[in-house]
Amino acid sequence: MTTRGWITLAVMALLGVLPPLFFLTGNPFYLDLATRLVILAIAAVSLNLILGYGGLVSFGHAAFVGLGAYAVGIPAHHWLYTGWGDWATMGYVQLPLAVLACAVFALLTGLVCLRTKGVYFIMITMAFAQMIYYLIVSIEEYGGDDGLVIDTRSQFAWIDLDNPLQLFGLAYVSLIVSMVLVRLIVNSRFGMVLQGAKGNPDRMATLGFNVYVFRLVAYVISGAMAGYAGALLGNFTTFISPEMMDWSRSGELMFMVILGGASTTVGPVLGAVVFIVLEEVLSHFTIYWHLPFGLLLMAVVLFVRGGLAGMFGRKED
Amino acid sequence: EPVKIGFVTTLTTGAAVIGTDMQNAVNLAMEHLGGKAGDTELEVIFGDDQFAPEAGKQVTDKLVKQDDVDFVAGYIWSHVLLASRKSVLDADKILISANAGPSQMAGKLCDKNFFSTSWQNDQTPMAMGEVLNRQGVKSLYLMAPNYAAGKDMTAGVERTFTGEIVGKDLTKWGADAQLDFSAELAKAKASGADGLFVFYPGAAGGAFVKQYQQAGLKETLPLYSVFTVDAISLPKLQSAGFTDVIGSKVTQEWDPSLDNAANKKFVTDFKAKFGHYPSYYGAQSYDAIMLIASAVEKVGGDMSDKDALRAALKEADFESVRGDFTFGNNNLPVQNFYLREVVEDADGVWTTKVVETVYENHVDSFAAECDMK
Amino acid sequence: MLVLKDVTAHYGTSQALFGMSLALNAGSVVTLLGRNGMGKTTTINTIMGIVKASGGSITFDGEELVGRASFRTANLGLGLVPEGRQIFPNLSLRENLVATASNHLGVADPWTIDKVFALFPELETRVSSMGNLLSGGEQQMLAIGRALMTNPRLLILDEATEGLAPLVRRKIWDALEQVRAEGMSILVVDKNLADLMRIADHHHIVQRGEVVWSGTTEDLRADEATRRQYLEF
Amino acid sequence: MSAVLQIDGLNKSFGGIKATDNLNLSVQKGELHAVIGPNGAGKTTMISQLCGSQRPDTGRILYAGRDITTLPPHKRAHLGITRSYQITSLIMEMSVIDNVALALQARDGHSFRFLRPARSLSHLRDKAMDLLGKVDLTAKAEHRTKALSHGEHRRMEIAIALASDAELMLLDEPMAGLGSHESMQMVELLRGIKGQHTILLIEHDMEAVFALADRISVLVYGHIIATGTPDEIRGNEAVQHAYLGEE
Amino acid sequence: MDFSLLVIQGLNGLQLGLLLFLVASGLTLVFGILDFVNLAHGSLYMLGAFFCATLTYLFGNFILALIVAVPITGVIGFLVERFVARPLYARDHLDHVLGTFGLILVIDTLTHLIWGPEGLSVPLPDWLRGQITLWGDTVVPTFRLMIIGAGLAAAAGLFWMVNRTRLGMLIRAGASNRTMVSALGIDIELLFGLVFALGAAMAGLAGMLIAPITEATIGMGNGIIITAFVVIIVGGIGSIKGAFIAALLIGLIDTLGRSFLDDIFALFMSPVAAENSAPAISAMLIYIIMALVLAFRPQGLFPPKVR
Ligand SMILES: Nc1ncnc2c1ncn2[C@@H]1O[C@H](COP(=O)(O)OP(=O)(O)OP(=O)(O)O)[C@@H](O)[C@H]1O
Ligand SMILES: Nc1ncnc2c1ncn2[C@@H]1O[C@H](COP(=O)(O)OP(=O)(O)OP(=O)(O)O)[C@@H](O)[C@H]1O
Ligand SMILES: [Mg+2]
Ligand SMILES: [Mg+2]
Repeated sequence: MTTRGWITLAVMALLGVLPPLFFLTGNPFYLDLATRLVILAIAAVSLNLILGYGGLVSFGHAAFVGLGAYAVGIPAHHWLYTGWGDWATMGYVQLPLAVLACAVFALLTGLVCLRTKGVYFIMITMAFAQMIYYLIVSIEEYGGDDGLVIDTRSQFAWIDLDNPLQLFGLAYVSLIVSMVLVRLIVNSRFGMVLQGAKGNPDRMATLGFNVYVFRLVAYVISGAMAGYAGALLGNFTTFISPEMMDWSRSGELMFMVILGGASTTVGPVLGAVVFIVLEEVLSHFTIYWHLPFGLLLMAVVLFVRGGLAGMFGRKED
Repeated sequence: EPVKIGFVTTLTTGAAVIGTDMQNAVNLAMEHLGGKAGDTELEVIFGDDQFAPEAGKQVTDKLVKQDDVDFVAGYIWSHVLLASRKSVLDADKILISANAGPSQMAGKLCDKNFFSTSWQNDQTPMAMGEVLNRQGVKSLYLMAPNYAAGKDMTAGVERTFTGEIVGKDLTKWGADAQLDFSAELAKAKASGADGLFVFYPGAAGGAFVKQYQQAGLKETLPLYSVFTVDAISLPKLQSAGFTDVIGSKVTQEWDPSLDNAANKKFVTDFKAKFGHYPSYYGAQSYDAIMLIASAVEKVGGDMSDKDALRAALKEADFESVRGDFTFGNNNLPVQNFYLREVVEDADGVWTTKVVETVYENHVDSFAAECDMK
Repeated sequence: MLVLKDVTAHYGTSQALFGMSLALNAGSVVTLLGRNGMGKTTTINTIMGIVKASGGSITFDGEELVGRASFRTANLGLGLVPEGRQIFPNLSLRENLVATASNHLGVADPWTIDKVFALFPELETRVSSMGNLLSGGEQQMLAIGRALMTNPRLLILDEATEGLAPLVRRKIWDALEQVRAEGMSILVVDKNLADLMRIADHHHIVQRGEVVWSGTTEDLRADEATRRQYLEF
Repeated sequence: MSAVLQIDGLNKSFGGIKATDNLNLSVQKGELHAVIGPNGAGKTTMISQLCGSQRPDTGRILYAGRDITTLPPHKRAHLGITRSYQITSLIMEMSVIDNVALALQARDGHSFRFLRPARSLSHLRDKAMDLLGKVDLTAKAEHRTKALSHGEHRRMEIAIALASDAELMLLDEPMAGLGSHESMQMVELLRGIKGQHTILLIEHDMEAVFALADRISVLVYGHIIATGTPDEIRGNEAVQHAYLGEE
Repeated sequence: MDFSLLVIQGLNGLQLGLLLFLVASGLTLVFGILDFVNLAHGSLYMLGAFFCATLTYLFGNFILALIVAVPITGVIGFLVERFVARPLYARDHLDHVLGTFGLILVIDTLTHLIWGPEGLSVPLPDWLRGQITLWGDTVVPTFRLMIIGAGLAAAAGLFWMVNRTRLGMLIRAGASNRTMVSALGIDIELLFGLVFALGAAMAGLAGMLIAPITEATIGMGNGIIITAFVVIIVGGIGSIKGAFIAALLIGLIDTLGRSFLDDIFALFMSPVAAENSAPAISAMLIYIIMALVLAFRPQGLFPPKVR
């Protein structure tokens, strides 16, 4: 196995074992931290599909995460306040709803966004995210800017999300599934076209591929996965607000991917780990932790090519 | 084994100016207490919410789960408080708001473990509406940021103001909040209203007042504000010479000029230590610590008996800087609201002084929705 | 005046120059000959510092050029007329001439716009046209004029008459002869052997990144085998 | 013989430059038709319009009797048109064999397959290896494309053109950047596939052109000034004048 | 509709547009010519405001402070180019984004450490504090007229510089072909440093002009940078003309949207619905415009001829 493969295994093993250990040894906060990390890693993995492999730099990915969270929060809200039935709190309803809503949103915005290239694409994805942001802010029913408290987590027969260990377990398994899924996709025939289109869209078109459609499909898959991550995040925080969709959140997801190493399997996870652990550790020492954090980001960009995963072996994993 | 208090406020971003004021007041309170409540040692751990609900919730989680605090106090912003609420209450810890007063938490979401040393959002603007009626203002133009507290504030003044509302602007808020109000001020002027009511907390307040003066509206469109002109914006306005703010009227439950022993000590020592007047944010934070200390002392430092602790808190048996008050059924203060005016003090420093009492022992409008007795 | 010794150059990992050596004397016209992709342009770009030499030495009047920033090389008195003309498309003809004009060597009688127009009268009528709207021939004349406006001592032309109609080609050659008569040294690459033999003194044949044959015009005229081997179809 | 490709009055200008200027050309089925002409004459622009990456301003392109003037590139590829690029245009980050396999996959028509690893599809892999053998690149199959030399890139272009097995191959200067030995090889390669495909060849290497072409058209300033057999073109005075040289 | 209100709002829109132009012009120069995405451009805007505020207290004169602070921000821009931007030119845009995001965090925190969290107000001289009467009771704040004047002057200066001077020619030439500019004897690195410094100075100037209206606060640049990006995207990256037109367009639409949208909505919906939807729509307005422009012109309104 390659170095990169070992690293991937090691990271995933540590991520699976350490947090429950923390919990069992009386440090529940670190389990929470890990749950958040793992959920954001799923979002980063989904972003990597289009950003890393597809070359489509979406600056609005947090919108999908936010929408996914609202797909959990809104039915729960109606269940509590306007007497919707118990079905509204069912995970079997909420999670597919999150995925579906995001897929539809991705499809509609993708149709327009994918007409543009490069920085124009970056900005138009951000524009749509901002529109959703302000839309949610303006809906007073769902808390507007104040956000929405989720009183009841998604209900499942076989798992209790109110139990932090079980919630972590679900997130962790989801992360592994999403990594495997993305890996399968990028190595499939579809994925080859997607990657080819990143490298040379003109050539792909003359070979006979309708690049636009392939990109659109990838965009929808990625959005739907991010929506799923959002649904988990809503369940984790039990509080959702438009803030989750702010462009700076999209930026953070992007940074996780680039920091860890775009178009690698482990990169986004590594990026999420480093991002969140650094944030936690540095902010422990000083409220001015942005200073060392910013310096570190700059150092990584200036001195390490291809992100952290780039330090271990070449691009092909 | 000291009793631990987590104190969540904003220590970074531009809004840190408020957080710093609160932090200073908390430290002063601890100094006045000698770090002790009776024989029990108190320890305060500060947490930074970074002006964002998610970060606020995270730091609250950490205080509750990692530092295992007994109380979590602070919270400037409604949305941060709402986000963090569940983390504290689910762990059966005591939550005390030193500023934010969202209507939900006064009403439907009230909780036996939640107390406030501030107010419910609507109360202060309601008092202002009352003032406007008394001053014979017939028509009013409203401006506030477009977020929940902003809407609460305009709703509050509309609830009591009996004249005509001739226009209302809710401006963009959030990370890239609108701070240039030229268009809205022009509209307000053109509306021909008798007065202008605004709510712009933090840095936006200073920005608003400046533009109000630059537009030369003092004579034609008198300013009535809540949470906009305060001890945080006044020093900056004074240093930049925005004299039009002198004489402007605001309502509040507290004022540095309130005549009671606790307040005198607080204001004098605060000024001596930090070189400027405390703000109501500071006063409320000071009270929050004093409230906690009083309760801890009553139960003799025993944090295990929550019922006794809650009962002790509910008595509000301490010397509040706003004077005596009681807790309502929803654990929010039942207290007076005053009309204050911006004046220059004997040393030439701009501050506020009480003009009259608008409400006595006012109960907020959401207390009825709370099913605690 | 210009001496290249064992110059090597790479594009990424692939080597393009394999020990290129040649010399050019002041006041002479020297050519680089060879088929497509043999390294003529690379040689020129290496001299100019556009491509970094990975080994060897290049001196111009005793000054080492290897490792020198491109603009510093130019300011020593090397004027480049590049492959593909590379006119600034968003600048007018006049601006193209003026933008980079300089007289670093303090030449007593420097090139001016008027002198360029005297050399290429057809440019004068298009003085305010944008660079991208000029015809190929006008672009090439402009590229030469632009280089002259930097008052070089050595004029380097890559593909001097590429894709030009015969008439225009003739004008370019005439102009070069005129410039040369004023004492300019010239290094030129072109595909038209006949024209080159008429104007140049010395020739270097480049094959796979090195000089495989050097000699005067007479030598080349005499050596049919070499011509056939390296230069003809 | 019938015209498989028919170009009628094609015009395309960039700003003030008329890159193609009322261009007419017809290519017969199965022939190897060379287009020569000075640099900037508009040859590449013509190819770009034929494969659909540029839209003509006016004019009409008929392929097998069908008007394809406004068809997007991928649809033209489905109809059996492929091109090679003058300036190498490969997917630099992918391996050599992946580049070729993608071309095969395009013809295969099953690209919305999300789970099965593409690299385990042996029919694509074997065919790709086969083609790389033809251009002498077997040893480099797993290398990253970026790491190959210019000449090797040129050969990859040909392998890809062959992979798409198109009826009409538009080859833009396949010899450019090849050494003389490689040029010979390329001539042999093209001679081998000649007749199986219709080929429109653009080339500055006259030796190759005269050795391979069935017919030659000369493109100058955006339009064709002459079309004919190699011998006719060699003898044509206008062509001598405009392109081949005065002697 | 009230005519004098319309005029006032037009002037307000113009003023906002010009401020946006000052920020966006630097951004579009750096992006279009250096091909460098500088997220930290907003931080230079913020630094401009803080320097100007500090110097105003030091000199007791706003105008003098302005004159000194503009070159200071230019120098800072020059340093940022040398130590952060230059090593990243050869990398792709994502690395630019990550690196300059790090820079934002660093500058914001340093600002907090140096100036404290409270921000700084900027006192204006008396002659700029008042209002000017246009006619009747139609008055505008003097300082806002000054912003319009300064903005127009800066825009004119920039147009003149880019289109009429040799430096401008070199900048345009460098945008299309930096290798050639260098091969013709121009120190392209210095030129790029100057372009960056110029962009920084323009952003700084915008910060200085807005500070007396709002104040110098930490993070003030992070809000405007997004709007500035919207401007240059709508205008077409690299086009000064595009940035100018898009900035005025967005300034006007934003201001007029804030002023009249609720009235317009009230024509066809209930007043309450109008009151609730108008602020949301007007906050979204610039993004809607950008999405519309890009949907029909994927390269912005004025895509530059080169690149
Ligand atoms: N940018 C580049 N990257 C990689 N290889 C290059 C690059 N430019 C040129 N080469 C290679 O370097 C070798 C020399 O090229 P060069 O351009 O110097 O040839 P030339 O003699 O000028 O040819 P021509 O007559 O076509 O202009 C060629 O094999 C070419 O493929
Ligand atoms: N995208 C473009 N924008 C502007 N002008 C262009 C563009 N593409 C080509 N041209 C111009 O159109 C003309 C024809 O170019 P084209 O590349 O088709 O020539 P060519 O015959 O292929 O030349 P070569 O033999 O050098 O390959 C040239 O003058 C060129 O500068
Ligand atoms: Mg060449
Ligand atoms: Mg061509």
